[in-house]
Amino acid sequence: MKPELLPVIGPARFRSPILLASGTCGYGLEILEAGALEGAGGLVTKATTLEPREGNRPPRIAETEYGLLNSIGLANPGVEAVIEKVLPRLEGFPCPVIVNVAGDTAGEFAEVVSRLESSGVHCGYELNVSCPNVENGGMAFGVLPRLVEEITRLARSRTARLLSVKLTPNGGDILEAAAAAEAGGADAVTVCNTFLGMKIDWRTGTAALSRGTGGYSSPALLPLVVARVWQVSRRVGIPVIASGGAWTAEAVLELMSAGARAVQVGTRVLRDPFAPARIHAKLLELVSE
Amino acid sequence: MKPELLPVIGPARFRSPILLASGTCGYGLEILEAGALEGAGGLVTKATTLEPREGNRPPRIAETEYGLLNSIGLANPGVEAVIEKVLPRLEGFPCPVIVNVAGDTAGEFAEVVSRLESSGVHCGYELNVSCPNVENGGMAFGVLPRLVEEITRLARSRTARLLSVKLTPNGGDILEAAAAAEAGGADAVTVCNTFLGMKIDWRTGTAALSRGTGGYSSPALLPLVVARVWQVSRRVGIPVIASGGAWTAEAVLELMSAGARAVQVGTRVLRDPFAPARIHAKLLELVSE
Amino acid sequence: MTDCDASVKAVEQVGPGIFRIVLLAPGTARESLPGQFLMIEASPGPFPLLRRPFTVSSADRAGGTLELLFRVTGGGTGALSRLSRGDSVRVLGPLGRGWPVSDGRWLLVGGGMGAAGFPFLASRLGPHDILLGAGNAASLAWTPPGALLATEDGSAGTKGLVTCLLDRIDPFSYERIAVCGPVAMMRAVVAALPPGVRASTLVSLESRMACGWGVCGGCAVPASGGGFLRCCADGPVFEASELDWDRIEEAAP
Amino acid sequence: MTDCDASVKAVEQVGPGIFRIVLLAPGTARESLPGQFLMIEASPGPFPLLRRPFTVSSADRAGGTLELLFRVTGGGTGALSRLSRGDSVRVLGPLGRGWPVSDGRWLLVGGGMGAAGFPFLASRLGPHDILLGAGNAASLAWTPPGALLATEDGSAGTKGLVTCLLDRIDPFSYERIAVCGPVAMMRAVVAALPPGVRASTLVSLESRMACGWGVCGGCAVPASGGGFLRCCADGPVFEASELDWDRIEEAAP
Ligand SMILES: Cc1cc2nc3c(=O)[nH]c(=O)nc-3n(C[C@H](O)[C@H](O)[C@H](O)COP(=O)(O)OP(=O)(O)OC[C@H]3O[C@@H](n4cnc5c(N)ncnc54)[C@H](O)[C@@H]3O)c2cc1C
Ligand SMILES: Cc1cc2nc3c(=O)[nH]c(=O)nc-3n(C[C@H](O)[C@H](O)[C@H](O)COP(=O)(O)OP(=O)(O)OC[C@H]3O[C@@H](n4cnc5c(N)ncnc54)[C@H](O)[C@@H]3O)c2cc1C
Ligand SMILES: Cc1cc2nc3c(=O)[nH]c(=O)nc-3n(C[C@H](O)[C@H](O)[C@H](O)COP(=O)(O)O)c2cc1C
Ligand SMILES: Cc1cc2nc3c(=O)[nH]c(=O)nc-3n(C[C@H](O)[C@H](O)[C@H](O)COP(=O)(O)O)c2cc1C
Ligand code: FES
Ligand code: FES
Repeated sequence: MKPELLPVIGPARFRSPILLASGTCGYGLEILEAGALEGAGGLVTKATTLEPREGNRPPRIAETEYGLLNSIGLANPGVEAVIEKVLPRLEGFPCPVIVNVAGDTAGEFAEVVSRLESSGVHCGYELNVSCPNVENGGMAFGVLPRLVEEITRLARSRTARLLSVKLTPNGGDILEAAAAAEAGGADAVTVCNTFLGMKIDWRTGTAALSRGTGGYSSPALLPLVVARVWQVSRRVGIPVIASGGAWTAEAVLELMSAGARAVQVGTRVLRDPFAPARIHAKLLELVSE
Repeated sequence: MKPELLPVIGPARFRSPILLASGTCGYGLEILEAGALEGAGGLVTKATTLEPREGNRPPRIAETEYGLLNSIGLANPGVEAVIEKVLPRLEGFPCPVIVNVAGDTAGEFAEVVSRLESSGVHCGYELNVSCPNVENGGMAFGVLPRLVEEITRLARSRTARLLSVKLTPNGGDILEAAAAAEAGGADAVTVCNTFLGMKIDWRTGTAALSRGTGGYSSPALLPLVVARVWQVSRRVGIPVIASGGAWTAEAVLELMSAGARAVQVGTRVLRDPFAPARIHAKLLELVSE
Repeated sequence: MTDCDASVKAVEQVGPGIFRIVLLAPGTARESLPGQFLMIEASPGPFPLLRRPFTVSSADRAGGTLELLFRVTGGGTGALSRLSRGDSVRVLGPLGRGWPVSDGRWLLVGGGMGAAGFPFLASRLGPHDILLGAGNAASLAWTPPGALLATEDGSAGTKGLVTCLLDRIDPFSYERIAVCGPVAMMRAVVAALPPGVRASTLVSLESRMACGWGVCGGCAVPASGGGFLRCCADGPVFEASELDWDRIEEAAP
Repeated sequence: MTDCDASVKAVEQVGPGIFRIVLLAPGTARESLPGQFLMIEASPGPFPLLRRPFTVSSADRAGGTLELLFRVTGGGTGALSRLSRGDSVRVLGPLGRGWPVSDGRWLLVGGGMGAAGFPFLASRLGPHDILLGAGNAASLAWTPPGALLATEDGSAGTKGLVTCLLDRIDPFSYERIAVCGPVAMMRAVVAALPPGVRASTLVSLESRMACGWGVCGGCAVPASGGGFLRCCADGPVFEASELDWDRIEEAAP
């Protein structure tokens, strides 16, 4: 396999197939300041909602023996603050920026997209219909193809920029959801968000996270994501962006050979902000062998 | 938490909360011969179908960095051979035996149960509506609550023995499926079967398993199963049997504190047939601390 | 923020389950300020998945070394305690907002491992007094001359909690009061201080951290005005008044 | 089938990437028969998840030791090659159906690491001849006196594949012909033998194994009558005629 190293997805072109996953690189400011954007083809921001959100009560993260549970709960300053205070600071950002968008209703997704159109800084949107860590919306949307299509269609009507829909592996039929996103006019689907998980202290019976369950990520989940990317990319005609379990250059290549046009790296970057450069260098080495 | 160490599920009583999972202990003959049943509260046989099945083409297993993919495909000698040749050899088995049952139609499940009633050796049935490795039936059933209920109801009408329905984590709503099993008259639900997974060699683009995808198991999946056991046990009134990710006594206790009445150990037993005794001893030590 | 391969110069046990590790990391040593912390990779393999946060206990700019004091509480700290001279570990840092070092008189109040960062802070301060508490004498990982001590079992200094030492100082005589230790201890100290003094009180918090560099929102601590602050990037040193003490819970698992 | 903690007596490199390991495991050594195999835990941690299968290369009942010959091809064999004297590994076995040792004359045909089990088999046989093939001289892990050799590069014995040595023996002079090596090699050997001889030909197969003790169905190999046999429990030694050679593929990943 000769993977495409400068992927084009919808109207967007990326510097490499490695994208920084939503929620694991904030809005890019810290990683820019650290000079850690080498190797990153693009960046997906933290979820942005219409109103500011505080996020969930702590504890929001819990480490397990082989992975990480998070329950951040879409904490973000709200779309207006993002437009006024954040995006202007990303002017001239070294790689394309995709804004991850969440909402409680289809209308809210569209409204956030609509308002963000006033900024010229970002290249597109990732609709997060799959957050496992909120009461309303979130992954409840992602499991209903009809709703996925509606959310996508409404958002599509507001923008010509890259539009990807981030799907959930936690219920429903991810193939139907992907087809619905395609029908709604998405340029791509992101496969997938974190897996619903939980940690309990058996001695006390208490959950490690404040909300009980959270989103689980781990390099050990790679085979689950490979399977879903493979199935979805055979089902829909639009490109698939993989997200989940990509810890190494080999994992990125495996996800690409499963059908992904680009691969997001999330949890790995939390541990090692300079990982994108290392993974990218290794990837170039492997494909030129 | 003080876990119940001699669990009763429906009409069956187990010697310990640790059950050997279907497909990872055959029909119990090898493990009996090895004298490795100490600590095991009960045993679930390999899936049994109406007709003999060859199973899938090799390769049927593929190891990944952090787990195991399998695609056995319900290979079994068929219900008649099980009744005539296998079950008689299990007479006086040191722990209760549950027969795992699979089929292509609701009627087939019931027919297998019906025929097995002629044997007095086993204590009950686990309806496998969740196998990720077959074309028809399998997990396609498990995602449709209406079908889960029908399969359960039909099987229920043929037996008064323990009836558990083994659910899939790979699509649909596992809570709805559990509720459907309860409505159909199940004594318990087993949460859950393996997760759909895949391994691809990126250099050649070929899948490691003959059918492409398979069922993935790994101790790293424990948090996913804890979450599902926790949710399901809050949704239904019947006991939950956990299956997945139980590698250690601590994992068994975590699954019990999430709500499981008993916990199956699968992949761990493949690697270490004497694991049940070790896990059970450690479990007793931990709970008596 | 830099990420470097630090070479282990020494690991030694200094108390019950308490270790001191010395790392050669010249760039990080040069940049570090008192109260800042490092994210250390406990093992080169993928598990444990996250790095572990540790306060800089002292930094020798000239020698290029950093010292950490830590207690073994699980797998990550256990792995660090088993390192030996010549091994290398990845170190991300320095991270966070440290103590706002100033010339006036400071009071340092430490409980248990909470005192781990005080040697560094004290070395950069002018006049200061120190109150330290721990379970017993052996668990006082740092006992500088002149410090007032309290132990729960009375094996060193006054028998009791560190709060009982507050009677022995004049809280109004300090420009800043720096408190670090378990949440319950910090809450008790803050509550015991007269309202006028609370304004100048600083605390250093711990919270479960995934990234340590401000991007994940995992380390949220409740702010007094409602909402949350990030322990890693807005802290770990906070004005006591920035925090909502009723909603702060122990971060340790 | 027993599971024991075997103590490593020696690990030595005997060829390019080829190692010999000696394990002290008296019970297992006593029970093992030629052609049987062991499932070895490559690492005490959970990963790699599965044990690794290895043919018993020789068993010393009196000394209680077992020998394995293996080539490093990945993480599991790599970990084994890094063990040293005094380490311990878990060993499950002996497993499977071995060679039906008998008194008549045998021919042993081995390719590459396929010869790993032949020292043990040869030690229990009466009269026998041996044909061995490998890529080059160094990769012939076992070269007993009298064996006919073939190497692809000609660095030892005849230049070519092991099949070219078949001309030099009389296939009708053996009670049994035992073949072990890569599937392509075994297929070629079986095909090259006259039909009458095939009936007495045995092969030892490799297949990916999860359990190794007959319960998972993971190691299925195609049977000549249709359907599958379990490599671990019905084999790994099979009559060549039991297998459907057209459907057998290389087990190695
Ligand atoms: C800013 C900061 C500075 C710290 N400085 C020191 C120090 O100088 N000396 C010292 O001994 N300890 C310090 N700690 C606590 C130290 O990080 C934990 O003891 C360590 O992470 C435990 O890891 P473990 O694998 O041994 O324990 P485990 O209990 O196995 O860890 C499980 C998970 O919980 C997290 N965790 C456990 N305890 C804590 C804790 N107290 N705070 C935050 N996360 C925790 C771990 O990071 C890990 O993700 C500091 C914590 C923070 C946030
Ligand atoms: C019955 C039997 C006897 C064997 N005897 C020997 C022997 O004496 N000497 C020797 O060098 N090798 C022998 N092998 C092959 C040996 O088991 C593999 O080389 C080893 O499992 C590779 O593990 P790894 O982690 O190094 O490689 P990896 O490639 O990382 O292994 C990945 C997965 O594939 C499996 N696998 C890889 N290669 C093989 C293979 N050839 N056969 C079966 N599974 C494989 C592994 O077990 C593992 O599950 C035997 C195999 C079988 C089935
Ligand atoms: C701490 C954390 C926060 C996350 N926040 C978001 C988010 O706001 N929006 C979103 O779509 N995904 C979010 N995710 C999911 C990641 O973008 C990514 O899809 C997931 O972690 C799987 O990739 P990984 O295995 O590389 O981490 C978050 C993940 C983590 C670990
Ligand atoms: C090799 C293999 C074969 C399996 N076969 C079956 C089966 O026939 N029927 C079934 O219901 N589950 C089957 N399973 C699933 C297990 O019973 C169990 O639910 C799963 O492996 C999760 O548990 P674990 O993590 O402890 O392995 C199989 C699993 C493995 C690994
Ligand atoms: S730990 Fe990630 S923001 Fe603080
Ligand atoms: S490897 Fe499990 S049956 Fe052969």
